[in-house]
Amino acid sequence: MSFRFLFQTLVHPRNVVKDLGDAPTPQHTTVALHGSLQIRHVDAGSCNGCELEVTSAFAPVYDAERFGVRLVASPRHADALLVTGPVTKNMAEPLRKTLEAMPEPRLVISLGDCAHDCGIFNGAYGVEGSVSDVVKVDVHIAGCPPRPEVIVEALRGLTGR
Amino acid sequence: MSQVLVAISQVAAVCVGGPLLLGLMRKVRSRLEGRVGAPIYQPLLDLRKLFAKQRMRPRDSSWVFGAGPVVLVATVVAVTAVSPLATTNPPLGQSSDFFAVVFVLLLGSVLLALSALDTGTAFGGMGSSRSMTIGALCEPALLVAILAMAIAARTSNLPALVRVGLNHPTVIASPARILALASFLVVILAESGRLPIDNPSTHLELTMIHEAMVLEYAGADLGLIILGESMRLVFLLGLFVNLLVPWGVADRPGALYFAVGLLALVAKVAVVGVTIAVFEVFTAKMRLFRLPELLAGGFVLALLGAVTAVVAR
Amino acid sequence: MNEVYVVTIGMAGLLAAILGGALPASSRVVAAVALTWVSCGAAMAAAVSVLSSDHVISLSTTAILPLTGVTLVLNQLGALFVITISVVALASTLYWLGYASHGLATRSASSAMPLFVTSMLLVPFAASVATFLVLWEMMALASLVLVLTDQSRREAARSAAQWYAVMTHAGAAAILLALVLLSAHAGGQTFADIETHARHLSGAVRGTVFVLALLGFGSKAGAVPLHVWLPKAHAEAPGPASALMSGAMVNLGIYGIILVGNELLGGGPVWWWILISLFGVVSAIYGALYAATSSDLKRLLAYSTTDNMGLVLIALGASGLFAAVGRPTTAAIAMVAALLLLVNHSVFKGALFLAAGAVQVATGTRDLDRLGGLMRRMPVTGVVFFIGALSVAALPPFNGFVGEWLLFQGLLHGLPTTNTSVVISVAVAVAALALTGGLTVAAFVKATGIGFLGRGRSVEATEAHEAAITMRLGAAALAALCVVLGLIPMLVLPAIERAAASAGRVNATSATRGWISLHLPGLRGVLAPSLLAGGLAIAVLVVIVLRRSTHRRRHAWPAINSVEPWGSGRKLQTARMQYTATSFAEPLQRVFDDVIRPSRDLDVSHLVESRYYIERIAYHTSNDDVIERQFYRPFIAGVRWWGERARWLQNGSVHRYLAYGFVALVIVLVVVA
Amino acid sequence: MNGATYSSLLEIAAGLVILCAFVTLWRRSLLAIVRALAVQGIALGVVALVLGLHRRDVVLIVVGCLVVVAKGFAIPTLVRRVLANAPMSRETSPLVNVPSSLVGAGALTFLAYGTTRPVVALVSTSAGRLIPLGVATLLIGFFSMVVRRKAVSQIVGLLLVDNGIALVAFLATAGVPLLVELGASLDVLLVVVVLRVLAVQLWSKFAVLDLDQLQELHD
Repeated sequence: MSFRFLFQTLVHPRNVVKDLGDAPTPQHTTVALHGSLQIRHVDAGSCNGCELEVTSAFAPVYDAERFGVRLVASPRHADALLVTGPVTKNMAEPLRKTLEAMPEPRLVISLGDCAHDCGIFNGAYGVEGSVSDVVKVDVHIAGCPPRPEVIVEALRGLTGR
Repeated sequence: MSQVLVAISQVAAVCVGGPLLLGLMRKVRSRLEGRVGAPIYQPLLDLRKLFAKQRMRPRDSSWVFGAGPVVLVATVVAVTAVSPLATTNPPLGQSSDFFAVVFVLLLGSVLLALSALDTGTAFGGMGSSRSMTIGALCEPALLVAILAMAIAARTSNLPALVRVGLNHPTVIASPARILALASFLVVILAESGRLPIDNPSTHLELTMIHEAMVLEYAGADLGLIILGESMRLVFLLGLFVNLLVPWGVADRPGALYFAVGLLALVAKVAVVGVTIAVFEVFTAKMRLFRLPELLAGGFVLALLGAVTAVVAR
Repeated sequence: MNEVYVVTIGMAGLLAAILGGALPASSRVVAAVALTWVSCGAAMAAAVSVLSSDHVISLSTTAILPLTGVTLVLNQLGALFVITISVVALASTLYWLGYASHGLATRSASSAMPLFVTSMLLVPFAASVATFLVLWEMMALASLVLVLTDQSRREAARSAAQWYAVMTHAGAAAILLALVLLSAHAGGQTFADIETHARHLSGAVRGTVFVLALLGFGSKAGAVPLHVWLPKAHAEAPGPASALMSGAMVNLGIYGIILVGNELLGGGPVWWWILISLFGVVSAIYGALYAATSSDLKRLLAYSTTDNMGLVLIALGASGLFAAVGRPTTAAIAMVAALLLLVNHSVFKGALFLAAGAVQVATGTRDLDRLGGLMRRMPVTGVVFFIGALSVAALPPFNGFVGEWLLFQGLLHGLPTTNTSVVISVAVAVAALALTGGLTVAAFVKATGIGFLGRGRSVEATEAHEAAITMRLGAAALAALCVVLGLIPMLVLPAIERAAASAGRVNATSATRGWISLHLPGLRGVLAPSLLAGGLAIAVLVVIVLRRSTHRRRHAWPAINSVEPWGSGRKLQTARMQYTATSFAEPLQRVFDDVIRPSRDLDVSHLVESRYYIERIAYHTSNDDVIERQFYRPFIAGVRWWGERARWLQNGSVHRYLAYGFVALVIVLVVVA
Repeated sequence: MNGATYSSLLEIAAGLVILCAFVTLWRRSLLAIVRALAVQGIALGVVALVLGLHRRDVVLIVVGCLVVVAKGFAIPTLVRRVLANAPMSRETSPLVNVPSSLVGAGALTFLAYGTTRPVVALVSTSAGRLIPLGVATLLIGFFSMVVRRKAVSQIVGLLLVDNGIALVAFLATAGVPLLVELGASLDVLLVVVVLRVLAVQLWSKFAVLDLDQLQELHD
């Protein structure tokens, strides 16, 4: 590793999708987030397709962190609960508990088509229902799985940046 | 009156500078990872939001849980007010003693460790146990490092320690001071939970040290903890740079000198912060049970410093 | 006036002991406590009058002890110890009023307690070898009775008492030997005689006396490796008795060392002080290490006593070293630091042991792994323990900090000397001090956090009730003193300086100066504990107001929400999932594995059908005292083996006994001839 | 070069020598240990150079340059060659664990300080006060030979001893005669070469470089 490389990366980040457009108009105005959004992610029974895209949204190319969004380790630290997948029977209670563990004001974001209507898992024996059957959903991000741009777009709608 | 202003502006600078340093270090890290990264002022936005949120406490906790964050911030504020950060003539400078400062900061850490135990969760206890273990092993290095510097300067008074460096640059270049400061830096990294001792951005509870202690805090309490920790980092780094390169610090009264001192402090701390951040990108976290090696190394560095301080006299 | 003080102390104490033994159960404790208070009051009055003036109280009579008589003199050093002891005794006996109903209202206990207090109060008065030894022995026996109080309920108490009895008598024998040797060579048994003659004795005699006294008194003070009795006896003694033992009796061990080393022998060569420092270093580290890894609340406190006495010994040794190499200023500071550490230790350790006693009464256990959540169940006791813990961890603004700061200053300013052995031993002392500090903090975070915070780990802990009002008052008084002495150490510093001056033959009366901030004249070092605390208090207030102001009234949610702790969403979360004291100490224990050498047993039993399935895992770990295990136990085993061998000598035959007598007579005759 | 600069340069260089000795105990990676050794060699040379410049002693300056070349570059390169053959270049399990050996080394430093006091009193120059650091380096070298298992660590220990002796020699006298120093360095060089040959032999025969395992040859 040369110092030239170090300097270059410090000044000009590469690989980044630079232009994601202007900040969209805030979708959710009830909560004053002031450009900062901490997310607790719960996988309620997803096929992991959505997880890949979420990871991608926070990875170097899309870098959601530059808009003030961060994934955190505890629901206590979170403003929003990001739920993926249909809610399986075993995850319904932990999902409720996670929401209860979050301080007000709090949001629930469901991500992916499964979270909305259970997708292909609809009616499967281990599935309790969609996310909105278990907790009240504020924002939904559609797609199977949603593209990282869409995820970033939706999160920017929340932070307002 | 001017002394009160000095205290207030030092506290204000550290109060704003702490989150900004955190943002700066995160920015450097993101850039080196090939990301744009959040703006440097992002931690300030986070704090503003956190302070507007609801606080939460575990059902079986006692008053200690609520006291932890408050005491943590208060201890840093108290020592910041009286320490030679921007000027060598802070309020109560006479009684701004290095040992006292360290023990006051320790009070904050202890309260935080106690409040982590007060949550009644496994993670809180784990974080508390680990951080106390590290703290117990840091303490010898820290105290002996202070002693090494104090022997050379014939006092443990902080402003005097900084002033000695200004007036006699050879003191700074002496092995005693250099070794002691190296040991001090190891302790700073360990106490503020940076790599390679602790990973501040981990999500895996079992690898956590400091983060595990604050898992239970929400809202304003969490804000206070983040603020307090970052202020402590800035305070300790500020002390470190003033002991290493005191130039720029205001050595005589006057608002202009003070302003220059403040600017110099900001610049110096920023440089050290960026260096640490760059270092962190290229370092992996150490195993918990390899830490004694690192801290014993720090202790021995400090001890060597003390020996050379005595030898050189 | 002198007689009045002394007679009041003695008579009130004696009467208290008699009434405690004679009165019916309903009134004996109250009578004993009241009279003990009279005794303490008189002692304090005497001590204050000595400390506030320059003359000493002296009294001698031949009426009590046959042949030798009784000589009592109270100088400034003794007065400091008397005050400290009476403060602890006042609080402990007040506490006893409430504690008595928990098995401490027996005739023997009610009689032994006043006797114990009175003899401790009188030991610093003793000014002749005979008087000293008699009072010393009285103190030991009375405390032994108190340790034995619980023996019917607990086997451990009996074993602790055995250890205590043996060790304290071995110690007493060493002291006896030292003092008798001294008086024989000095040609007089009053301390005044000894003092005038002792400096002309040969170095060998002085050295022998010093080492014997150091061993004897060191064992009382719990210096490693003579400490083995201390964690047993202090842990097994009932609450107020262990507070008195740890808060007051160990002080007298240090008093003895100062008495012989500094007063009677008038100081000595460098190696004496290096020896003391060495004792101190080993005790401090060893005690702190075991305190940090122990999971028995009172055993932890007892080890911490060993640790603190180690610090005092380090300070004493440093003072002697500095005096020996001609640095009177730092010598004085180190001496003041030693006495300040001692006084502070009495106060906070008294408070801690009283709180621990209350916990034991409320829950029936001292095992930290079964406690938890007591801060909510026993708020006063919890706060007392909290304050005591922060004090012993030397955190400002509590009293432990000032003593450690003074000691650091003394070492720092004394370190650069040309005498190599001094430099090395002081540097080692500093390293030990630093290591001890960190370990002590860990130990007391564990004790407070596991014992009082979080959730109760057993039914007893979750259903504990706050202690009786007198118990709370007694403990809280000492805790309050911790805060006061932490904020304004100048309240006691003048007295300590006078005592140090009388003890160390150093000009300590101006070692520190100042009212709000503590100056060290001649050296650059200032500490302003009250300003520090004031600043801290202001900062706390500001932060609290800020935190409160963040909640807007328009918010639809409450400012603070009390919820179930976050357990990663798992359904079942019990108090047993919390960290225990053992798990808390595990990392430290692993780091110091080579020193502590804990024994671990892992027993895995597999299912009969398949080795891949485990039926039961049993894990057992214990960290009993390594010195006891490695040195004392083999020694005892050896003695026992010889004992077995010697049994054939004694088979009950009268003829054989007569034969022994005859053989002995013949041998004597041969030798004489 | 004025007095203050001289003595602080000297202090730093001597401090670096002992610091490197500690680093050899601290690090496990043999490569890092050898790197520390190289730095130590350079620091030792700098000590000689500073002394030489201060006393305007040409011989000492020459010696300093030679030391830098030999101990800073030549010997470490040779040792590194030994390492190139060994895939597991880490001191995995020293006989005494790392924290304890660090503390032990600290104690040895104190011991060195204590025992050299009379010598220091005899020399009474500002250079003479640093003699304990040289003795400490020597002791640490011995210590590391005792507690370390790998053959390379043993070489390193030997070199530490040699550096310690050289440091003491530089500081205590007006400088060792050139010949003596060269002779000593050559000795060490020879040892290194022999050990290297031995190590290569060992490696090709048994595929281990762990001295403890040589005991098995005994049977």
